[in-house]
Amino acid sequence: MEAAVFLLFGLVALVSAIMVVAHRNPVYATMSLVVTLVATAVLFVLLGSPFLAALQILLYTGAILVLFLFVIMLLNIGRERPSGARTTAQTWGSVLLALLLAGSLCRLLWDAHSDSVPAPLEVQFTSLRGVSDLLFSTYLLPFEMIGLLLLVAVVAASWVARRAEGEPPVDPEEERP
Amino acid sequence: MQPVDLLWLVPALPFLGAAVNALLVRNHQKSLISAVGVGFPGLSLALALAILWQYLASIRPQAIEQVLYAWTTGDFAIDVGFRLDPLSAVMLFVVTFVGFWIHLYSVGYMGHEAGYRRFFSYLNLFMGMMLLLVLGNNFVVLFVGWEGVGLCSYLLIGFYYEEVFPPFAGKKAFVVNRIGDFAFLLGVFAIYANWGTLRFGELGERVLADPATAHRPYLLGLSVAGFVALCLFGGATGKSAQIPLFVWLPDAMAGPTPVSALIHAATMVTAGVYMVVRANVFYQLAPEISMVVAVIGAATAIFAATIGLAQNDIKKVLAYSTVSQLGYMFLAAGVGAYTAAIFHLATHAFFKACLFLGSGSVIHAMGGEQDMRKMGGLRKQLPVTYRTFWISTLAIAGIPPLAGFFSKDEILAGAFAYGADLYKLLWIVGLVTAGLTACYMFRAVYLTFEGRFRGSHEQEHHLHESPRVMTLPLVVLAAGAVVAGWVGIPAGLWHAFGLPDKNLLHHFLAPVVAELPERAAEHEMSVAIELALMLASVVVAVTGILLARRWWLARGLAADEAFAARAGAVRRLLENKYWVDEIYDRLVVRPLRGLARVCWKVVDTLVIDGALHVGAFVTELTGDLGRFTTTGNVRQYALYFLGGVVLLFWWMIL
Amino acid sequence: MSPSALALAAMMALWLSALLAVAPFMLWFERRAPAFMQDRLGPNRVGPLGLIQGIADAVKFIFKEEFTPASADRPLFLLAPILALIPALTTYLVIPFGPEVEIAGHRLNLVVVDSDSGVLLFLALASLGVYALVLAGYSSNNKYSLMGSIRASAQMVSYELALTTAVVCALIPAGSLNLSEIVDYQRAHLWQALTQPVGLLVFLVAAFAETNRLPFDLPEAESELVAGYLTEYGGLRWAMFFMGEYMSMTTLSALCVTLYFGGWTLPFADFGGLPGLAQAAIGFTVLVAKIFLFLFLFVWVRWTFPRFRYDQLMRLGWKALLPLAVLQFVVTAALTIAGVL
Amino acid sequence: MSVPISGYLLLAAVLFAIGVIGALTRRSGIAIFLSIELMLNAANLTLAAYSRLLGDRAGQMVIFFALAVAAAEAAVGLALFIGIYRLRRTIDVNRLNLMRW
Repeated sequence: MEAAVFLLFGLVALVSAIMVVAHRNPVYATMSLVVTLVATAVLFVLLGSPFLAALQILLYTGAILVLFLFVIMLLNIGRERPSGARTTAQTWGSVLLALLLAGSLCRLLWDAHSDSVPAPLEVQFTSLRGVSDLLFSTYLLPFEMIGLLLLVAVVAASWVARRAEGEPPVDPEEERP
Repeated sequence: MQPVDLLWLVPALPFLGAAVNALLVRNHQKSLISAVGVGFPGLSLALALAILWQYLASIRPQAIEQVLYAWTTGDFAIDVGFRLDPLSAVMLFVVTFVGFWIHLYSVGYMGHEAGYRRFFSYLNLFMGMMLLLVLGNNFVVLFVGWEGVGLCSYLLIGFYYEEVFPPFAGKKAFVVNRIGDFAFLLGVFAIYANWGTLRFGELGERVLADPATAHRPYLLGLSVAGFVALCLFGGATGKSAQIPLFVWLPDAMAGPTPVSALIHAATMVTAGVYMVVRANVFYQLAPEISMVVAVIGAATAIFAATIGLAQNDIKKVLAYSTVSQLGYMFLAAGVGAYTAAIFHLATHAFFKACLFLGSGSVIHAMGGEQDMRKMGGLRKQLPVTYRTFWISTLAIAGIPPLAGFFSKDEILAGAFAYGADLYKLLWIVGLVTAGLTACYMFRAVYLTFEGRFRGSHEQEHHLHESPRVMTLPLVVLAAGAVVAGWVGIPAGLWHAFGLPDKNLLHHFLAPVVAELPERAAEHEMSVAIELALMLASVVVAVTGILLARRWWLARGLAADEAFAARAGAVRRLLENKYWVDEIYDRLVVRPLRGLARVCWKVVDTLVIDGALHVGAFVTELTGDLGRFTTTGNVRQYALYFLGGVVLLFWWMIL
Repeated sequence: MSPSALALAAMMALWLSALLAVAPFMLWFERRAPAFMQDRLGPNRVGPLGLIQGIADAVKFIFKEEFTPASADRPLFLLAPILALIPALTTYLVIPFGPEVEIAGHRLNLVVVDSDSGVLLFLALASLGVYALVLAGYSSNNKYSLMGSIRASAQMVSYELALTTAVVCALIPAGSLNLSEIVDYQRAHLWQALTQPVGLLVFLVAAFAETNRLPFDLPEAESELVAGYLTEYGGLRWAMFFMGEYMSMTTLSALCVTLYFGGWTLPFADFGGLPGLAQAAIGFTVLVAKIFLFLFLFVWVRWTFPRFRYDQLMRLGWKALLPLAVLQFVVTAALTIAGVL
Repeated sequence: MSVPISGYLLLAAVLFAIGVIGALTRRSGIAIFLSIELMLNAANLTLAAYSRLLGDRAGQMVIFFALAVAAAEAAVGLALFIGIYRLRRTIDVNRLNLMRW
């Protein structure tokens, strides 16, 4: 049963990941990323951390990608016009390097863990209580730091994206490049 | 104030004359130019005669030294000084006397030339340099004079610089002399290295003081003295046009005739002989080198004599005759008869200068024509020139009682008496050359003055005797050619007439020659043999003359055609001067030119420029690479980043 | 003991039937209740008391023309309504409607997904609702719908904050995210509504905003932006949006009931002794009854409060609700630590 | 039949590679940003797999914090995009060469 779910959602994740990268329209890309993240969330559940799955959906798809859609709509980013230039050295270079990286990663991971058996699943691992105990004991300091980080991020984002007084609002329709 | 104290003024005057003519006088002031040009050498002659008179009268064999400025750097001391001793006295007399008369002659000869002022300033400069060479008291001053004369010969050969050949001949002369000077310098350095001094006086004493250093083995497998002697002789061959380096002299005839007379007959070319005699102590300590000198001298003599036979240009004939006579002088030096060499040098200066000036007045009359085939029958139009030419030719042929006989005979006697049988062979060569000399000289005389005129009608009409200013020097020099011989009548002849040995010149020059004990015996010779030798040389000379009369006087040019018909190959060989120039060109000039090309093409462009280009290319390359990495394109930075990650990953993992 | 697949299917079927029934009922109820409030009859022609009105409207929607704007982004345009349904159809999984009972030999926990982070799951799935609005507005290629969707999604995201904080307050006394444990806590102690009235208030207001109900239905308000992101939709697609809205109202009410009003428990009656099936039925009916009360509250509020202007709305969300929620959070935490709750 | 952990790991690696390709080849800033989020997600998946493999909840903690950081990063990043758009009217990476003298 678990294998079936893994294969299904793994495949979904892969296909949508490719869609994210391949699709010209930013909205479609974002939506396929949503699908990828949901699929990964399911995989998290399979890996015994439902709390993270929920968190991911709530945080990532619920908030961050909505922000992405907002920005896409605000800046009226149209379809990415195909540059028309032949695939430059940049593309070939990156594809090559990425494949190289992926190949070596897979080979390494396969060698290292092809036969490793996951540890027995104790309740402590999956239950929210187990996670929260650890979170508020040994990881308390990072938890507080994260709070601070998020505050800083909020301030920074609002400051950077603010419209200076007197500056006319940017009309996306205006002289689009 | 004794005249001797003004010794330094003798060379100074011609220098002054050259300066005045060069800087102060205008081209059109012809009379002023000739006044200055002839006046200053004249004053110098007068002063020289006064000095000689006082020297002969009172001082005699003792040498006088006069130092103008002593220059020392560290332990190296050179002083600008003059030295008067028997040898330089003779040379002083010859140079100033012959020089003055040639200056006078050139007033007439160069009268209508364009560079009149330039000519006289160069000529005076030359006189100054020659006197410096002759009177110098050490090798450095001698060398300064040596180079100075070389320079002036270059300037004067290339006097007609508009034409093509003279500048080339000037350059050739200068380069060949330089090669000789190089060897000369090596010799001077070796002297200083081994004996620490270059002054003639001290040198003689130091060398004789410890003969061991002289015999120490030194470079080129020779002893020290040997090496020095060879090097100095190398310089002499360059300057006095002996076998290997004589090629420049025939071409030097491109210069005006007075130049040929003064420089390429009387004075400069004899500098080599003077230098060898001055350094005779080394040659006496290195017998093998003396032998080399003798052999080269004899070889040059006969070699040049044979070429002389086939030349058609009158000046070329005289040039080869000079080379031949110089060969005689070196033969004398080689066999140890240094006084004979100087004696022949002096007599040769007189009659050869007279011959050249004679040919000058012939060319002057013929309107610049030098080819004997175009001349003939000039006896009637140029009587004075003909007579003086005749006298000088008799002198050079060695007919008693003229000068040539006594000096040449003494050389042959020296060669004969020199012991080893090789020198007997050299004596025979000398004898044959004497015959040849007589033969080609009389050929020249008969072709130019006898027979009927072969030139163009217009030339014939233009023929005239040269003005007095040119004929006077001819007469004086001809007289000199007659009288000069009596100074050195050999002892043998005196004894023959029962008179005490009155060989003035020999006794006068004796102190100059460093008498080494072991050499003393060689020169003894019975009076009978000496007389026999004299008779032999006279017989040879007369036969030469008779042959010349039978061929050229009787048949004129036909003789040459007949000779060419019968022995075409030999004729061509001689005419082309044994192709020596071509050989040199092929052996020396072409390889050097090739080397130069290699240096230029390979070393210069390829290696040096190449290195620079490579340097520039590398910098540009790195510049491009550098520029490439800072395009500001975020994605490229990301790519490099990823590349780094992958590399790090591979490095970490593998 | 993981519930058997059959039981799961049964429970899901139960919930789905309830939810699907809600939409037509609400259509009718939405007209009858305000009419009743305003002393008028409301729809009564169609069947007794107009009960069939819901079905009639449904049929009407089915036959309406499925219109798609010309340059609309067709795939996204069609995807939007579906996305609207997803949160509604999945959030009910975590809501319990009964204790652990013995039915036909199986120990059964009367909740579809008895996950110990149930509430978090609920919130996560609820947050997916935003996409429906955003895509609807973006894909219909119409300025009003774009503006409407941006406003709606901004509103939802903002109020989600307040909602989540309020929910967290409700969790603290129970000490767990598992709704069953929260209900058990409330059986043992007072209902949370009484102990955390401010939290309840914030939750309710946020709930209204989340579902874009009247005080906050600015985005599709007729007078403002025509119909907001729904402008281009018609027929069945429009109906799906509305079904989504009603269902999310229901599930939010269910959550509110479970957190603050003891879920399926009645204060004084305890049906422990009855056979499992009976307990399940009684629990479910109690839950539905409570949810019905809340739905009435929704309608009631809709017809009493005037519509907020957009800046008032946003200011309320960020400057009123959020501080209140945080205050409530602090108070509850303090009380819990003090052991009072 | 439990799925071997390496399955998850390989999947994560491939996702990561896809993310890298996306990040480096796409021209529009948003697309690059999305790819980066994808790469982040792949990393989280790997962490989850390992935490499951070792049975150590620390992995989950890291993911928790990673999510928070990703949120912060996304916020600031998008703000930057808005800023850049206001400055240069474009988000096309090829035409932005600000990171240069």
